[in-house]
Amino acid sequence: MKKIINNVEDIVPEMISGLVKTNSDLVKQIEDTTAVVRNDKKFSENKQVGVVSGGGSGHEPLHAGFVGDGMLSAAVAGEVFTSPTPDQIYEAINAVDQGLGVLLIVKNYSGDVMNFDMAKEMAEADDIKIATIVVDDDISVKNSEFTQGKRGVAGTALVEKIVGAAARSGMNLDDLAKLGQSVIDNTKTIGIALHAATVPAVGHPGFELKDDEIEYGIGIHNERGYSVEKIQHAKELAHELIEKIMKEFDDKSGKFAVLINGMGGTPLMEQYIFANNVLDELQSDGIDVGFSKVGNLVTSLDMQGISLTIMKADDDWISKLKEPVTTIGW
Amino acid sequence: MKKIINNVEDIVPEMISGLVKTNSDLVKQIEDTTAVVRNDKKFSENKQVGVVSGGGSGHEPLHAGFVGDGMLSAAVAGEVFTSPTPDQIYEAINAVDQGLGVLLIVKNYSGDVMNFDMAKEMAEADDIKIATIVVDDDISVKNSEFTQGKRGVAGTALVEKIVGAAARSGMNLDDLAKLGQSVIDNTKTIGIALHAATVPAVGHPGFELKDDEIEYGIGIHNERGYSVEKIQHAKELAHELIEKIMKEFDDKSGKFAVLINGMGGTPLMEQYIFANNVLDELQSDGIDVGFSKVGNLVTSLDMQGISLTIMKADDDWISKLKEPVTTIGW
Amino acid sequence: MKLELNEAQKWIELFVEKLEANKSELNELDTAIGDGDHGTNMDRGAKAITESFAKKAPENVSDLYKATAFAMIQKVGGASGPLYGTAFLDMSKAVKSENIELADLIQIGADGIKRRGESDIKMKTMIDVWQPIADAMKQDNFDKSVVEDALDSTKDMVATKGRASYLEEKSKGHLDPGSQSSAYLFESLVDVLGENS
Amino acid sequence: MKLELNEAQKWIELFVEKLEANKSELNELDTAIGDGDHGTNMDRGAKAITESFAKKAPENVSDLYKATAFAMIQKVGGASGPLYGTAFLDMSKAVKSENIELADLIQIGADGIKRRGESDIKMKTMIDVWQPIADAMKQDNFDKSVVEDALDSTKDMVATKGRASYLEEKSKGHLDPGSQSSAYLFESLVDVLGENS
Ligand SMILES: Nc1ncnc2c1ncn2[C@@H]1O[C@H](COP(=O)(O)OP(=O)(O)O)[C@@H](O)[C@H]1O
Ligand SMILES: Nc1ncnc2c1ncn2[C@@H]1O[C@H](COP(=O)(O)OP(=O)(O)O)[C@@H](O)[C@H]1O
Ligand SMILES: [Mg+2]
Ligand SMILES: [Mg+2]
Ligand SMILES: [Mg+2]
Ligand SMILES: [Mg+2]
Repeated sequence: MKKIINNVEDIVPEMISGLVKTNSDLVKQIEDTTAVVRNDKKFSENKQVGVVSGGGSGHEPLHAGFVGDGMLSAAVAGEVFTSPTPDQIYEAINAVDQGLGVLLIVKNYSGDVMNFDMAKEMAEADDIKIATIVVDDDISVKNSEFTQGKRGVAGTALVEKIVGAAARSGMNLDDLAKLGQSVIDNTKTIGIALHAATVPAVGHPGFELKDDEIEYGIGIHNERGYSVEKIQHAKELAHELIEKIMKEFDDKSGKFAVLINGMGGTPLMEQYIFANNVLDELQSDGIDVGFSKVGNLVTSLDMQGISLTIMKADDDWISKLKEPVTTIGW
Repeated sequence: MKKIINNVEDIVPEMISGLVKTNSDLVKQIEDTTAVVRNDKKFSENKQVGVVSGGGSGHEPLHAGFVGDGMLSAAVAGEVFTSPTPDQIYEAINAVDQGLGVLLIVKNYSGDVMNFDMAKEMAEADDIKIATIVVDDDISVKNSEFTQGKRGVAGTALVEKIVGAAARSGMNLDDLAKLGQSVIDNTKTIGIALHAATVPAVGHPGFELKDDEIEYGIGIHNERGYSVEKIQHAKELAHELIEKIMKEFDDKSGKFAVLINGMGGTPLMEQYIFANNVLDELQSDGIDVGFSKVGNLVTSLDMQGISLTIMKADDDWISKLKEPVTTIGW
Repeated sequence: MKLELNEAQKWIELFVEKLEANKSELNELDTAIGDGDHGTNMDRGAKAITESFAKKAPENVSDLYKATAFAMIQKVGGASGPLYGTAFLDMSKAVKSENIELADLIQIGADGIKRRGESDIKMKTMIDVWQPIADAMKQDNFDKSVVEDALDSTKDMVATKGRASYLEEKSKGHLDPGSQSSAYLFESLVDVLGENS
Repeated sequence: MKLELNEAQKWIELFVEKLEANKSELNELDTAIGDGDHGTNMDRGAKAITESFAKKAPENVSDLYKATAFAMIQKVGGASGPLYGTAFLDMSKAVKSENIELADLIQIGADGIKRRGESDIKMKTMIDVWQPIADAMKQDNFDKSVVEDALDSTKDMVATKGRASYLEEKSKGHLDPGSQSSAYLFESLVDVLGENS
């Protein structure tokens, strides 16, 4: 393993420290935590429902890179691929509550769900109103009562953008949670990997793929996918993912939003080529794409790969996705 | 080689097409070229000196990702690691000239210098006023009359930002060229690689490094550096690069700007850890950092590595670096 | 059967030792069917327990379990932090009643995990170690072979909770990492009880 | 000595063939001391030449060189595009004068490269093939061994122009890729002249 790091145990605090030092006009660190909170002037001037997210590290710019006016109020970073602890989440909730309550955006992993739940119990004991939405956009995993359910992956960035815009515009906590849930229900993602991520504490890639193989349906923590196949042209990859995702939507009329997300080790060049194929195919299928975005938003350390997210969105959501926002990573 | 592409020959047009489709509010493609030009409303409303850059592809978001109000007016994309041709550059010049002349920002490679020069001759034949600045910030290469001179690398992004801001504010062509040259003279970069880039048409990495080795002083086209060493902690890497760069500045008083740049395959996590070490060391050396930025700005395909750019900057340059700008990649 | 303070402390300290010694082993198990961090997570918890005991020696068994729970909750994160944390927090509360048997205490811990994780036996989680051991203790036939069997039983299960559940059928053939760390916990308990018998 | 239109066209067509056949060879040479694209660049130029000739057959030698130059300038990019382009553009202009000798024409091409590249012999560039060949032609002893020797001479040079110059001393021991493509150009010329003699 070759990585630009110091001691493995110091990765997260050093990363957060670097992020805060280079963006002190936007965010500040909450003392004794690896959580960051908005530091812009508008934050204290305009009261709104707080929006807090977080999770294991290794997915940067998610979540700390999405803190700012119009998106998240605070973000809590756990260890690499490990949910943050309840006390840190509790501190973040306290730092952003302005009396109107706090919405927690949680990705659907047992660790995150349990830790955010414990933090919620702690905050409620302080009479802070809390609502939670759980993002589970990864359709490569079956949703059944007998499993953990679907995972939360790249669609999380879109959820945070829409909910963040609504919170800025003054929406109350209950409506915000309803909006968030509705966005989640309409957001579907599948990812592929060319090369697995190397967790620093483990020191080698989470799984091995041959020189001509890719894996379909991987998660953002090296979770294996649904099949390993020979790599194909970007055009065929786009076709495979679009087909799988569009099957999930009964109603293909109206507007859609599209996110082409790099996994951390894949250059923009490949992401744009893939985006070109995706948008061409959607157009020829008569799908109306009202918003599209390309970039490394929800990564998996140094994983090489890409994910495609498609959201059925109304005009209001599209305009919320397009609203200008001042964050590090959107 | 595993890449998300179609035919190798179609990489650049498909990439530009994907970039334009997903950012049509910002940029449009110049017909029959792989050059993009501003497409925002302000472009036609506010007259200014045109600022055109370009070069080989594989360094995204440079240059097309920096087209927008306050930065570049147009960008020309050549084949991977290959200067664009004069006719494409000439088209870009034509698309942005508003009668006040056009500044060309060229990275110092023989190909780029020659092709931009031929384009300049073509445009001058049309009575368009042209000035050229050549970026050569890579101090890992000796500057001597007997070589090609230093290379243009990550500092190019800072040059484009400052010059772009000045052009927006109405500076004339001659002053803009002088400003640009002065910025270049005060900008120094060194890069390191953990893993070389794979040029798609070649199919394997440009050079091999052992599992515990890094190379100091590499360029952004797999140009070899000045030494291969065992990888060290981020803190020591930061120290080595800072020492080499700060030696180049006689006057260490006043403000400095810092860019920590990822090479394409290195995740943000590592970039922030490195940034943390860089800013700590500069602070303890008493260097006043007025602006800092972290991210993949000037990449080298899938290269794993990082570069450090330090610029001696006055207050005006710092504020130009901080000016908000609407581009894909800044 | 009940544990005195020094026995209970010995138990947790042995657990801490085993976690530290087997950090990479746990990471490897978690790499196969999870995300590769269970060893790192538990090691962080182990160090936090040691630190907590050093800072303030627990004054009674309830205190000791509470300190263990807090170390887990505040330093581990992931799934295992709240799960072990809830188990020990519930045990800390229950042990305040003078008369509770060790077997019942372990059952209370297991119930805490089930509540927090919304899970039960046969889901290929640490419950598949906690529950059989609580059962065996109630029958008074608790020894290392019980721990081993419980752990081994997770190998052929298909996971339906936790990260391994994403693998569905493919989760078969691997030990559950959380069950392995729980096995260390209960092997440590056998060691403490063995010394006494 | 002068080339008729059909001879000159044969020359460029042979060059095109060699470029296409040796694309990866040129890329490999450029990977060692450059950026790995010289074969791809020249192949793009080769295809553009073929296309241009197919679209509109050159009517005279000047036309042919001009079409070659434009294909190179418009499709190659990099360093080699403007260099070959300038050489052939200058040759296209010079050949309009009835009396120019082939040797002088090649010298004009070499001078164009020097002007555009601000370079000269012994800098480990394609000039180290063009100049010795112009010299040999003037002496009337031009054959394949001259081409081979010129190309080989670049191996031990230290580059002072082009990308290879960044390697300084380490550029030694490798053939210059642009010299290899120029060698294909002049081998093709020997083939055309040989057929005639
Ligand atoms: N819902 C649950 N109920 C009970 N145990 C669970 C549950 N989810 C996970 N576990 C246990 O936690 C272990 C994984 O812990 P760890 O790797 O530290 O957390 P994470 O999965 O967040 O990375 C699993 O091996 C399993 O034993
Ligand atoms: N200044 C120069 N003068 C003459 N020839 C040069 C000069 N710079 C480069 N070359 C030639 O160009 C060749 C490289 O061409 P190519 O790889 O296509 O372009 P690039 O270096 O832009 O990738 C070199 O091998 C050398 O022969
Ligand atoms: Mg984890
Ligand atoms: Mg090149
Ligand atoms: Mg785990
Ligand atoms: Mg080259």
